Amino acid sequence: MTAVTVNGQPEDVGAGTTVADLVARHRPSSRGVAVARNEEVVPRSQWDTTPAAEGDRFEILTAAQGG
Amino acid sequence: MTAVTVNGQPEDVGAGTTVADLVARHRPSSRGVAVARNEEVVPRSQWDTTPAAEGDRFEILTAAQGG
Amino acid sequence: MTAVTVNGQPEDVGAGTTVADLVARHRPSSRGVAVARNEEVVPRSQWDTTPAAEGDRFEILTAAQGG
Amino acid sequence: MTAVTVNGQPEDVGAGTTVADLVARHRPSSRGVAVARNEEVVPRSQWDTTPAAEGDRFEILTAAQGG
Amino acid sequence: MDTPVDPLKIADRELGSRLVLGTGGAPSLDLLERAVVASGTELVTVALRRIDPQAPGSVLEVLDRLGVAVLPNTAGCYTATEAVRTARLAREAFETDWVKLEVIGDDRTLLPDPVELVHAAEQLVDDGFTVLAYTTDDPILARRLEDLGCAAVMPLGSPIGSGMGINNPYNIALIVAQAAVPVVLDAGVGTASDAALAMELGCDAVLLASAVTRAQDPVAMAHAMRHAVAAGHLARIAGRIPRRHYADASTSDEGRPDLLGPDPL
Amino acid sequence: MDTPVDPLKIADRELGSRLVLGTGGAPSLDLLERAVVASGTELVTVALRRIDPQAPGSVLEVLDRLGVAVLPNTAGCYTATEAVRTARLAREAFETDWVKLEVIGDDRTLLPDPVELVHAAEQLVDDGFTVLAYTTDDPILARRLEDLGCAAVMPLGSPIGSGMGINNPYNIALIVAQAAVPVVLDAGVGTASDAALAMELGCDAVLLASAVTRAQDPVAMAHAMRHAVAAGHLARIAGRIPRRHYADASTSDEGRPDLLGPDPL
Amino acid sequence: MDTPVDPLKIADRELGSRLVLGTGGAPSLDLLERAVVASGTELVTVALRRIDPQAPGSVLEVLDRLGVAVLPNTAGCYTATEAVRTARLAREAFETDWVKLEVIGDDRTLLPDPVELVHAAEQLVDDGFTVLAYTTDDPILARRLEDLGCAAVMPLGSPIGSGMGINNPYNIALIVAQAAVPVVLDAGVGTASDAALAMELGCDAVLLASAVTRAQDPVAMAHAMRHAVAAGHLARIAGRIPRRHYADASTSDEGRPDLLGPDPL
Amino acid sequence: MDTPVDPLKIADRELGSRLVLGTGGAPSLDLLERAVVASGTELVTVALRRIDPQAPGSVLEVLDRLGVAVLPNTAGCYTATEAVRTARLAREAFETDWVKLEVIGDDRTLLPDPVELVHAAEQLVDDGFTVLAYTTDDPILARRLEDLGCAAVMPLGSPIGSGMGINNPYNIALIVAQAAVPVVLDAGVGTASDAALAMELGCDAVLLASAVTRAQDPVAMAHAMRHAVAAGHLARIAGRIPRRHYADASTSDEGRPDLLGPDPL
Repeated sequence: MTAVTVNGQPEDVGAGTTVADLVARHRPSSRGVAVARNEEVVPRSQWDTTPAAEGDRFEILTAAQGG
Repeated sequence: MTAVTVNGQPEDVGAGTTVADLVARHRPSSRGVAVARNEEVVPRSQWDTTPAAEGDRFEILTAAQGG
Repeated sequence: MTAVTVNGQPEDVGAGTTVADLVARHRPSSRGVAVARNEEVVPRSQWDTTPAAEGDRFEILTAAQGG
Repeated sequence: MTAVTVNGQPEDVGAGTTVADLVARHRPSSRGVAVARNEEVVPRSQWDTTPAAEGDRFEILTAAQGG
Repeated sequence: MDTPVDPLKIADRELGSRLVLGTGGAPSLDLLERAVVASGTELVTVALRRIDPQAPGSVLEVLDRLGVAVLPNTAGCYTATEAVRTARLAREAFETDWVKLEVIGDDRTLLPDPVELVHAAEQLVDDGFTVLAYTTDDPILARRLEDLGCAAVMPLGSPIGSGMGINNPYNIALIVAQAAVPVVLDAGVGTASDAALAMELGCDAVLLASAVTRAQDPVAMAHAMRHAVAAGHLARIAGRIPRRHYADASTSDEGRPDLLGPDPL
Repeated sequence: MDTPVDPLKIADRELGSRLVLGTGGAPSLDLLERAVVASGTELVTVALRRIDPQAPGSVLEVLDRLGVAVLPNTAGCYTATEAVRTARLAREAFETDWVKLEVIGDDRTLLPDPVELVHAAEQLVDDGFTVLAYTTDDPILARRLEDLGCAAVMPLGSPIGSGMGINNPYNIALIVAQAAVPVVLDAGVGTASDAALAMELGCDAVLLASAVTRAQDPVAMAHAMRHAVAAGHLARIAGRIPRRHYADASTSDEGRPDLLGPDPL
Repeated sequence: MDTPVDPLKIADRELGSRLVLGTGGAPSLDLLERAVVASGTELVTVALRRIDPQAPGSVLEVLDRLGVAVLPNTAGCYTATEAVRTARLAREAFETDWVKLEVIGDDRTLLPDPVELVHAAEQLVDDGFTVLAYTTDDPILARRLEDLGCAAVMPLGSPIGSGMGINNPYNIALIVAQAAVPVVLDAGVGTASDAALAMELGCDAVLLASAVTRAQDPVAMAHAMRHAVAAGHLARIAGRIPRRHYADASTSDEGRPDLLGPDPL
Repeated sequence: MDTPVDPLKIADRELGSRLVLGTGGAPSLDLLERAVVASGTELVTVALRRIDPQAPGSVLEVLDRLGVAVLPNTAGCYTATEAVRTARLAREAFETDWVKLEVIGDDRTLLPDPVELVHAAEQLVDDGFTVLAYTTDDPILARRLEDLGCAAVMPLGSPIGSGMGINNPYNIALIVAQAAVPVVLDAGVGTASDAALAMELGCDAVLLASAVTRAQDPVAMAHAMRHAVAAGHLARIAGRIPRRHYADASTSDEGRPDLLGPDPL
């Protein structure tokens, strides 16, 4: 298992888990979703090929009401 | 002849001239017109029966642009 | 006895009581005092000669803080 | 002779002329005066020992009314 | 974008527009006509003046054609006597007992004379007129005019034609708070935000002339005023947010990501 | 009463409405949806926050359904670094390179930090973003933001959510006078007349959130703001009358009758 | 720092101070006494009330001791009848024919009733009083009061005790421009800058009570007001700079050094 | 009427007057001298300019004679580089490490450039200067200047020489609320009430030039400003009454006589 942080919470994911997998686990649709890995954006085109590594900090974000 | 004042100007009118005659002389249509004789209103209903007397002051008034 | 009103309160005074007597009864000094009898001012010069009559309404007034 | 600029005006000065000499030439008293040589301040303590070199730009400044 | 606005009721007449337009100052009858249309107004003021044989066309014909109601004024009167006589002549001329009562005290400021105004209002109310009284922004005077039977009180924002807007919004708000008859802000409006502010203060309508007729483009300004009166009226109804001394985030901090990462050691 | 308004152009996008609506503070998605419709806006801001599994529905779905464009903001960022990262994430999430850049310096006033703002704007412009910069009302700062390539400058009227309106109209007018990019009044609007005033000062658009979303009746206030922005814009175009110190009669004295008669002897 | 100020003349009395102090609201006679001294005033208002056997000391003794003149008011009167009777009683009590005439129309705003005020002023002038009339900021009413013989007109800045300052500086300036008798700004002053502004507008004096007596430190505020009235009066006399839309450098560019040097190639 | 005012402390210097006077714009050195005396100031700004052989007398001699301290400014500098060089020259010329730092961004408004200002302030603080920074009314910028070591922050009320007064009192109050160093209102003061207001907002001092030097009577205006600063400072200390929406009688109704008598039957 690989220990990562997702939106500030610790989470264990299987080896080989990609960003795409992570997103799918938290959100049915990926419309309007962005992901940061260790504070840097992961382009949607690289979600499938970017693995989660031990200690990675992920932020999975989407739209909220805002002024 | 009877000497009267109409809208500040002296005017001589024939004997027996009524307010209705005076108005007709100055204005093709009487729509929107009011008449004062010696500072008092002459109701439209009395125009035909109100004669002009020597020295009368007439004001023949109508709408103008105003705020 | 004569029943009068002083500053809104009923008061019985002896026969022959004058405005001067009334004021003296309520106030050690007459400096800055004015008297109304039945809503009209009684000049200071007439205090000694103005008797209190049955039913009279007196206002004995002086300075108060005011803007 | 050495060609310099003083307050934007060309000026020829004798060889060996110092900043102190320059100031004295333009101003009876040095109270309230500052000098820049090629845009950098020349401290008062170095006026006597700082020579004017060919092409130097001097600014000799003092107080003026200002908000 | 047309909004169904609750109608304005003055005396027993309902008006679909809360804008009353004065006709003074329009550069031509054609521009006036187009401005009246653009403004959406249903009530328009006119003055009573000596007939002018040279006059090309008539403001009354324009208003008749557009089907808007006429509100005669007593502009230029300095005394109750003149104003009452003018009102009676206007009633005769325009067959309406409505009058915008205006009794001024000064030819530089055109400010109302409160004493003559009260006298005139008393006589006209007694005489059966529906009196819309042009008045100062004095709340006590406004109440007196209401108490003696005026159908509407029309306090000024600032002097006629000055375009200064509403010099004392506090007094206008006081007048609105106490009035049981409609309050019409009359005079001083210079631009759209002034008209919107009047409505936000709770006025029931706005009367303006120069702001439209003397604008560089009267028709566009008439349009602007139509929007402005609707805007202010809707805002009043909608209930504005309070003024706060500090900020109040419109975007919540809840769920804010950490994009700085751990502090470096 | 719909007015064909000249469209607003920011960068290469034309917008039919000059009102930009923020979504923060709306009591429900349903009210938000109705307010967006009532406002007539074509551009709506959203924030970027951690996904919330409990969230009932999504603001994005609402905006998608209404067909309005999304303008992501960087609300809550205190440094250029955070703001730039947030903007890049927003680009990824919403497939737009437009961003409302917000870098604040204080959590009580939410006022922009001019130094961090400039740094962030430089990086985002370099990175190909279309930057709409939320800024103070400082004309020099606004010009600097324009010079470094921002697509619009968005000076505040007063602090976010304060409802104080435009505290310094003079500065806003200075910004407008010198700007070659659109100027959007952003923050501080409390009610309709504030929005109208912004447009009269020459702003190209108004961005507001709390004034609508936190009004007692957000839908009515959205409607009011739609009218207010149109009113102010039309008034600016129409050319208002000048402010005068004295009155200027809207009713001419020409032809005024003599209703007092001759002086009694 | 004492300035020899041109004296104020009301009726036939010269006053060395342009501040008139009201005594209402002072927390104690001792503080009142110290505030009167600190203010430098030479004219102080008092009300007329029923004698109170419990009263500890007397405001009149304080004023006698300080040698300042007494100006009785008619506070609390709603009708001309009451006000005239009160003035006559005050004349008897204080041996002065000066009176601050106050006839109010409303107990929440304490605003003057213009109609009753005019009636009372007419009677008191006829009766030989020196009438200083507390009035609204209506220029026409102020002129009427002057015309019927009032010795001074005293327009309000805002309601008594409200501390809102001068709600309509324009009207105060109009009153000053036309008045031949002294104009005293009366009511509404909240702090020093309000009093200074009144004098800058051209008022001849300022009358205030609550601003001093209800301040946290009445003596310090009395001192502040003394300075403020002097400041505003001197500024009026000195002739202020005009307001400009753009800057006007106080430091000239003439003789500015070149500290950047030649442009690098 | 001289008031012992708590001294102002900037860096390690105590000043007995809270008025800082600029010398720009005075019509003659004689009037300047008399204005400085009348103002009571102890700190006076000067600029640094090329020596002028034609100049009749010297501003420095005047200030030396009067014994007031000199505060050199960097007026006319557009970049940090120029401002730093000017400050170093001024230190050399006037033997003071105090400097009024001014870096402007625009020759029409003379408004500060926030980015260059911060750069210059950093360098001058590092170089040992006592920096009094002329800045905008931006609270975040003011805090940044304080944080990097400025001895005083000097926000503008409005552009230099404009006489518009304080355009955004709210921002000045925010700056005061957060500052640990003295806040000096600098630029924009037009008349006495502006200076009083600055002090009431909590400023520690006021810096002004044109308001005095370009007044019709500079000496009288200097005197006015002396009073105004004292007035505002005392009023701030005294604790003003709150603003109320309605009146608050300064004369109590307690003991009010009945002067109308019983109702007639």
